[in-house]
Amino acid sequence: MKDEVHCRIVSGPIDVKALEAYVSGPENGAVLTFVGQVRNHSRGREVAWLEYDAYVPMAEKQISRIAQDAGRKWGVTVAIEHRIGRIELCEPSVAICVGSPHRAEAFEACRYCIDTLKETVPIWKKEVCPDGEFWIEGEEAIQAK
Amino acid sequence: MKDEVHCRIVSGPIDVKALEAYVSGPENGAVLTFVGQVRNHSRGREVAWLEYDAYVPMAEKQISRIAQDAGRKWGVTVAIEHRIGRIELCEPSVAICVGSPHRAEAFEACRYCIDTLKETVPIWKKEVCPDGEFWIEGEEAIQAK
Amino acid sequence: MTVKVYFFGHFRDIHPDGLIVDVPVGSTVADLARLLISNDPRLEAVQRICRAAVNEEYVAAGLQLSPDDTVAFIPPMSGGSSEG
Amino acid sequence: MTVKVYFFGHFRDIHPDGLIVDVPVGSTVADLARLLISNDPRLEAVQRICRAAVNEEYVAAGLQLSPDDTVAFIPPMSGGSSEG
Repeated sequence: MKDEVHCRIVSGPIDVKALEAYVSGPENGAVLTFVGQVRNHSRGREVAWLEYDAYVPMAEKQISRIAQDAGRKWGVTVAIEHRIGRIELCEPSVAICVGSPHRAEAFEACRYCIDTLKETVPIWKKEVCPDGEFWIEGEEAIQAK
Repeated sequence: MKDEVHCRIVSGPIDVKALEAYVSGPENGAVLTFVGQVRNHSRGREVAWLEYDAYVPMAEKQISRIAQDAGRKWGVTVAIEHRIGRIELCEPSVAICVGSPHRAEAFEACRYCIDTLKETVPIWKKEVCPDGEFWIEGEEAIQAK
Repeated sequence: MTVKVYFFGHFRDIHPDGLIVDVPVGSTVADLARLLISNDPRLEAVQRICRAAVNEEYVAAGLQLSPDDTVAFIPPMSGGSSEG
Repeated sequence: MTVKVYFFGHFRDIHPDGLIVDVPVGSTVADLARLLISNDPRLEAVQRICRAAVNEEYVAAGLQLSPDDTVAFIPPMSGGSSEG
């Protein structure tokens, strides 16, 4: 594993290949990549596109901490990017790459990173739908102004 | 999910992007990609490169069955390619892409596919090392001729 | 003393750039939230649904603020509702 | 009757293209393995470590062969030893 991690909030497209290259290395036999991308429906509503907002400095700090914790716990190398701003259908909003000598640790670490990110990193999305725009806060969808 | 799967034994580089595109779709919010690549060491031996051999028609049949089983069980779309022949360090030998509306099913299905592939699909590797060539058969490394 | 306050989610629609707020020395995060709500009822849910962060770390509502702290009210995150 | 036999792993170094083998009608997979080993002691481990496949499906060693069957002796697979 590398001691460093690569963790960024970005406002343009995520370069998944670059993240994979970051975590690849001759000692890593397994590379696992999770990509979250915008779906065309949510809770029965049609979604046209999404807009992500973040508390950027805190989000970057939190994401780096998650990646470092995973790296230490499972002996893996982690790279994470989350995109903010307008994101179209099928475009990645988040990518998590984990490189590991063995696959079991890669699966554990990657799952930990995405689950913890969704729970603790201050990023929100606004769903832009034909019938309005909605902030998604936990289980609530709140009409945006 | 798609009813079809994309499963191939290939003798050139694996086009991971094409597999990801195959399993992506506006209904799939999660795309998980496992890539197995050649490590520079194995059981304390330095590895120069690998040579993979397969019982090709049976291997393709088995891989397709694994992908179909995973697709039905978790409601996901699966694409798998395994490369045979000489593969250099850091090059992918196997790639498994799973597209799913939600991430939990993607992780379960991807893990099932790679574990089952390694147990049941007739593919073997020969490790080419500075001190000789070795077929890896289960826990045994057997000097090749 | 003053603190800088940021809002997110639908609260950011109300104060896109945050606020600078004058609070009595010794105020806690909870005191700040009550002050904000008394000045603007649209922020009522801040205290009910948000976690607080001070200087980019999550804190308990009882934390006493220091001058020039940056306070963020963090609504529940979006989780996995329209992507993975 | 004849059957086509394929070998893999280090056994393939002995017979890279497989063999066509003449076996008595009614022979099982196990009978075929014993015949192969009696003709070539280098194949001794085939019966001990390999699973058998007939016409590309795993079978039990007691399966009776049919004319023109394709039999493959499948050594343990490589698992995850030098990649993920």
